[in-house]
Amino acid sequence: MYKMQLLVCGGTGCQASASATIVEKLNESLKAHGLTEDAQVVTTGCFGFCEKGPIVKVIPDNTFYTQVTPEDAEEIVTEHILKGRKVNRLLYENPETKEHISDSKHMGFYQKQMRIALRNCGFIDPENIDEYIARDGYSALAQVITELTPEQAIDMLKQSGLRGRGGAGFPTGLKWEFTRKYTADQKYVVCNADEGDPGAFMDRSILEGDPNTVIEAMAICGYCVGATKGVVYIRAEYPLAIKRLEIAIEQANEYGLLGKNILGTDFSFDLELRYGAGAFVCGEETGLIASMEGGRGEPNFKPPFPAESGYNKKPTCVNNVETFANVPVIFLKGPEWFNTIGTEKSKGTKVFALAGKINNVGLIEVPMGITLREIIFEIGGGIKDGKKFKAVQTGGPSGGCLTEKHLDTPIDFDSLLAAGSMMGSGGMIVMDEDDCMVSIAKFYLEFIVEESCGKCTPCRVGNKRMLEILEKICQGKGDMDDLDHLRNFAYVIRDTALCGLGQTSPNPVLSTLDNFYDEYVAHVKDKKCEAKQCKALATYTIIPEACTGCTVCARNCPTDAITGERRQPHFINQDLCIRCGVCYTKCKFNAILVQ
Amino acid sequence: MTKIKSLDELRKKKQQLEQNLEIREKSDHPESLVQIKVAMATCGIASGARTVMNALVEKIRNDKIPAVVTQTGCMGYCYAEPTVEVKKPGHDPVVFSYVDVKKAEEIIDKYIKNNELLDGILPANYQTI
Amino acid sequence: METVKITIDNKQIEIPKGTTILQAAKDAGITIPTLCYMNLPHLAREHKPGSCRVCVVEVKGHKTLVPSCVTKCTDGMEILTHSLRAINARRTVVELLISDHPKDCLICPSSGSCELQDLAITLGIREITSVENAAISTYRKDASPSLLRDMDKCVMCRSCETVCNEIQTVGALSAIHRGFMSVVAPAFEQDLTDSPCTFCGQCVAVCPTGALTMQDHTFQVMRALADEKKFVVVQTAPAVRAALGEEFGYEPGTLVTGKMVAALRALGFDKVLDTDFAADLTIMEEGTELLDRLSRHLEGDENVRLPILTSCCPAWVNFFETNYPDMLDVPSTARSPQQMFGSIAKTYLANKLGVKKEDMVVVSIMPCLAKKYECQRKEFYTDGIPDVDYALSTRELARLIKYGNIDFTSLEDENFDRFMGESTGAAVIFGVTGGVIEAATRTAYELFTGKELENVDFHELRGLEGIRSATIDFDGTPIHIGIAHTLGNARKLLDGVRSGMYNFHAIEIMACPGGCIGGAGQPLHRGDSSALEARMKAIYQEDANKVIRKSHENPEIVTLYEEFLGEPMSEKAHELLHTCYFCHPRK
Amino acid sequence: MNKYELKDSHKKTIKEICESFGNKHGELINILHRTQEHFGYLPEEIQYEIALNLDMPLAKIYGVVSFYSFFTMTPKGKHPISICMGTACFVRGAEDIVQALEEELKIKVGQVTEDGKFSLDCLRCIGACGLAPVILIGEDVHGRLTPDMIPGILKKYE
Repeated sequence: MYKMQLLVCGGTGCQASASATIVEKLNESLKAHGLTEDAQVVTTGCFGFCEKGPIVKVIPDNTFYTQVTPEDAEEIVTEHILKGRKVNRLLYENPETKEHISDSKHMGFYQKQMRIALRNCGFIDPENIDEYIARDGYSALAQVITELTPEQAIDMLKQSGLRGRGGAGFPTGLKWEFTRKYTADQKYVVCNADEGDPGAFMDRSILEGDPNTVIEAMAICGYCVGATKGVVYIRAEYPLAIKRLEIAIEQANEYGLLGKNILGTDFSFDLELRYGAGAFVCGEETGLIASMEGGRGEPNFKPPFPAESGYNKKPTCVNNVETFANVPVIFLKGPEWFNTIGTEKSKGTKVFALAGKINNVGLIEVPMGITLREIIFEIGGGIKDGKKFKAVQTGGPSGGCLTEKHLDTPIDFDSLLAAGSMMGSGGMIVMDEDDCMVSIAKFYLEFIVEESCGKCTPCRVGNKRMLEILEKICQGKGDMDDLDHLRNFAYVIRDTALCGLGQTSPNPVLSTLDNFYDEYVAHVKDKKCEAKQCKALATYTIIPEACTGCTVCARNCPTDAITGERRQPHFINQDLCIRCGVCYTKCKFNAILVQ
Repeated sequence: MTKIKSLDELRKKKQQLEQNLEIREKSDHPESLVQIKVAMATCGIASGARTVMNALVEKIRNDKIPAVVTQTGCMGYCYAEPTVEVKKPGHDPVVFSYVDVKKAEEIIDKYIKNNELLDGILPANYQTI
Repeated sequence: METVKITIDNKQIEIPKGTTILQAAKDAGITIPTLCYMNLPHLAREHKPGSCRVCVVEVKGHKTLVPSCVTKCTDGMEILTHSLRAINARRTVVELLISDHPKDCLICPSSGSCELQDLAITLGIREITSVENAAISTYRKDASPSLLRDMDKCVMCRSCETVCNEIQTVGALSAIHRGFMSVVAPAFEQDLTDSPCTFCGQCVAVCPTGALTMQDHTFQVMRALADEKKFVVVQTAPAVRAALGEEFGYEPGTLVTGKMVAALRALGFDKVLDTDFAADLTIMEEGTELLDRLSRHLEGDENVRLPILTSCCPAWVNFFETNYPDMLDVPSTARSPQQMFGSIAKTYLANKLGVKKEDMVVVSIMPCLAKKYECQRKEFYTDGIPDVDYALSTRELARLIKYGNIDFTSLEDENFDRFMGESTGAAVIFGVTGGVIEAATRTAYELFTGKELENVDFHELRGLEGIRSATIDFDGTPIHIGIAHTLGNARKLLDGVRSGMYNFHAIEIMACPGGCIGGAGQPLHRGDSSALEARMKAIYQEDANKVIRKSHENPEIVTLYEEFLGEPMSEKAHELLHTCYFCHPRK
Repeated sequence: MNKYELKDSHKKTIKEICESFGNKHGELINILHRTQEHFGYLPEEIQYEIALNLDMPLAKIYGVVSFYSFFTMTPKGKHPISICMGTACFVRGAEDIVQALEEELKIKVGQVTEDGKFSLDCLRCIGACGLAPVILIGEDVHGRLTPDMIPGILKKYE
């Protein structure tokens, strides 16, 4: 019986910062001090607060250590475990009051959060099904298959108001009902874990931190829709999530929570894994199914929807990881409970991957209806380095950039859509005054062009043409007609692309055109990039007072645009300058001015 | 691992397994629990605080007391070690001195369960955070 | 039948449930332009990836436009096919396609028969919105003996991929790469020659643009004609005469044999002869081989392999060399009529006419693109000289006639030259699926039974069904015959034979839908199956019109054996009229 | 005759991999994953061998290989470097890191150094956004990078 436990974050972010070594060192130290009977080290899933990782949490006094290094392990053991003294320097420091905060509950990052999908992440050992069972794991499945008919269960889900967390927010209960409606000798439940938005990692964290909840939910789904087979389609780039999922499936099989006649009922359910291979478009359900069948992951026209004809042309119910993670709780606590959380049309919580120019980068789960301001300034701790907030991009390549004026909009599926963005899978990238919105739009288009499957004309060619126009604008060669062309292409792509990803692909351009039109005009008319991101639009000049005449810039200039006598202020010939920025990086005296 | 064959078996399994997670569950909402702190600095350990703590943890589990046992640094009552601080929800903390295994059990039976005070209470002279 | 009511361009119509918007519009007399959509009713295959987005229309209540080729009408649907929104989208989509397309229409082989060009005209596109030096996706060019691939012109309709994989099951082509660079190509963008391509050319027949075209040999033929030292002989395949007229505005199924001969003569060919003659010769050899194997089989010879497979179709020969290397001894060793013609022309005929073999040029007019490849196979060279020099397609002949400023429609009918211009009805039907085996049956029956065949029309062997079988009574001996057209059906049949599911004595296989009448060198019918049916009818009509309808009764054939070859399957015949097959498995 | 020649032992490995997935066409992507794991990359001759085993067109296999960015037909360096190009990394300066790596290694993204030590690729978010910008060298994650840190990091792998 352990009196204390040390929870060490084993998410990808923290593992990258040697959390495995920390576990090792903690164990060594406990052993050295004869404390192995008293304290236990547990590797858990992601705590979410990736900015301050690696995280070590000491239980039962709830001490939250941040940015722990392997060298700190000994001190944590000798001071905290042995002597009961908290290691102050490892505690989180409130950026404003500079106070050390020991309990994560009192940290701004966690205060506004509400964890449903992430309820077990950072709390249990994801490689041990027992810990999941101890937290009421598989009780929902047991209850559903022994006490409810599939119809009753689907009704409960419908009442809860749960909507798909993968992008468009389709009501999950309805989706299950559709799949149930079709009769077939075989049906499938598919978990979409091909998280592809750049800057989104919530599904990965759930699978790494609480794989059993997804397994349980898939089995519930299987019972409800009449499927006996489930497939998790997961990115091959997520080795840790794959490993933990494999362990969880094996353990669930051993306990008979998967497999034949689960808990002595007639219900049987098997689960297998399929690996993605690096194609964003496989996040679209028909593309995902094409890929599962071993082919090119090209989306197909709907209808027929997967609910009617999906994997192997059989009725297939596809939900994403986060959606599934909500399901067991809904059955445990009841749809009414779930209904009380969130807004009128968007119930429950949403996980966001908060990243970009923000102080507290990490994974957060908040009730629907929270405002962007609360997320960015309270949970996120505001903009990094005291800079000015400029925009926040939600929904990844399918979403848009929102501005200051949207900060107080309560976030839910519909309000984000109305604001010209979308929930998407939950990436949330914060940008500051140094970010050029034209470049951001270009960044997303580059991604789309790279990831377009090439099946339909508008996405294949249209996005390429839009990207070329944006490149031209960033080169300072754009004209006002280009802005009209951009808009027309964007509207036509939205109107005619084959799949959901294609139809939403112009959103980053459209939303920046809407919200940052002046910035586009500045690029086109004044040939200026306020954020100084577009190198071709910058002018480099030498500040005569600061120049020492060391000649380093002149020697490194690739076009011999810089002239000047030794020990005399130099001069840049703007006609020859190609704006490569070499002089700026080479100058040791800050004498190059970029405008 | 053996198969779980029914809902009942799952429930039983859960009860068995719960204990291991108990301290984590409790630490999640400590304000509603009795908080017992054992002073575990060098002097405390030297005078047997570790045995006392073990006894407390054991008894709390056996008697299913909604309490959490944590260790803390030196409370400053070095003369009276081992010392144990008990804070019941809604009460001021009380510090017991010269706690041994027997006294530890009494603290639980008398103070925590029945609100009876025991000998050897030290005046609480500071506020803990 | 369940119906739904819809409103399309303000017209209310009632249509069967499950009808697509495109079909409903067609029924209502509204044309919606399409590009990637391809209907092949004769193959019961509708290719509709719904990917080009040219056919998008506005449907009330829909967030986006919908592709009319794949969207089914639902009750109460209100559709606007030509709203400003739909027209703008359609124009923009076509503009985008053209922006990623070479602009060399003036000299493109598909100019005038290009669907993208037609769309640009229909939609009145005058300008392409794109930046200066906008990228055009470019790919490795490939020139095989039969086909040219210039995938810069690919619009990703992927009809060729469907035909190559699903209809023909050849599997030479697949969509590769992704996004802007995606294209249809063989593995690793290798040459078709290194791929399992059979050169059937059906991909060319369905390509809407100039991405997949045929090798053009018209210029070489014109040069040969202009060379006074050359003696240029031309042979025309049976299926050509039933389709050539379409290139000059005749209805499909119009027989233009006489005009064709006249045109060829006007073009300056020294002898205008008939591949049909060689078809009769083929029956003599192949029929004898069939009888030989059959009799040995009936006598209980274990070593004889049956069924015997026809070998006239060069794409089919390629197909089994690639896919059935274990069955190379099954097909007949008889060469195809084109090659039999070539070898007889450059030996017997050259000798007879007193023309030096080196000076003789044999040109064939074929409904086929694989024939271009066939005549370049090394086995069909004698002393470094090809037996057949150039194989032109029906379409190329039509162009040649146009280049020569010959008014085809006003030509008087003329007859083939002799020798090698006489043919029978049995030879004519080589042009349709089932024809070769019917022709062989007519001769084999008489040779086998020694009785005269009264009724030469074997209707049980005719038709357009993909796989057919029939049992012919050879005077008490039942002969089981299998027929397949398209290589996909050939594969099914062959797999069935290999697994022992089928038990045939003889099998005829043609690679193209409908047989040679549907060859890739024929006038393009763009999925209009009525054209195929009409051509088929014409072929059987020509057969019925012939006085002699059995190959062995062709007087020229009789003479050829008497004067030159001796017996069918004689040593001489073997040298000139038979071949062997090579194993080259490819994936 | 055949332009694709493979060692018998390699042929056997591929055969075993294909068989372990029941030679099913639907398992192609899993088969390619396993094969690439084993050989490091998927050159023409390996794809050909898979085509033979599965009895499916080589063009289709190449169509799949060329569709997914995870599959590669060229061998990677001894230390494959992947630069995360997720949005979080992008806004925190991933482009400068790419430039620094390209300059330092004298290769472009998608290439391998002459001595075969390093190869350079971009990939989508690896989910270590808290450490942005991030690169992966082999299995090691290096985060919170600035361009001037690159030479020092590379030195560790020399």
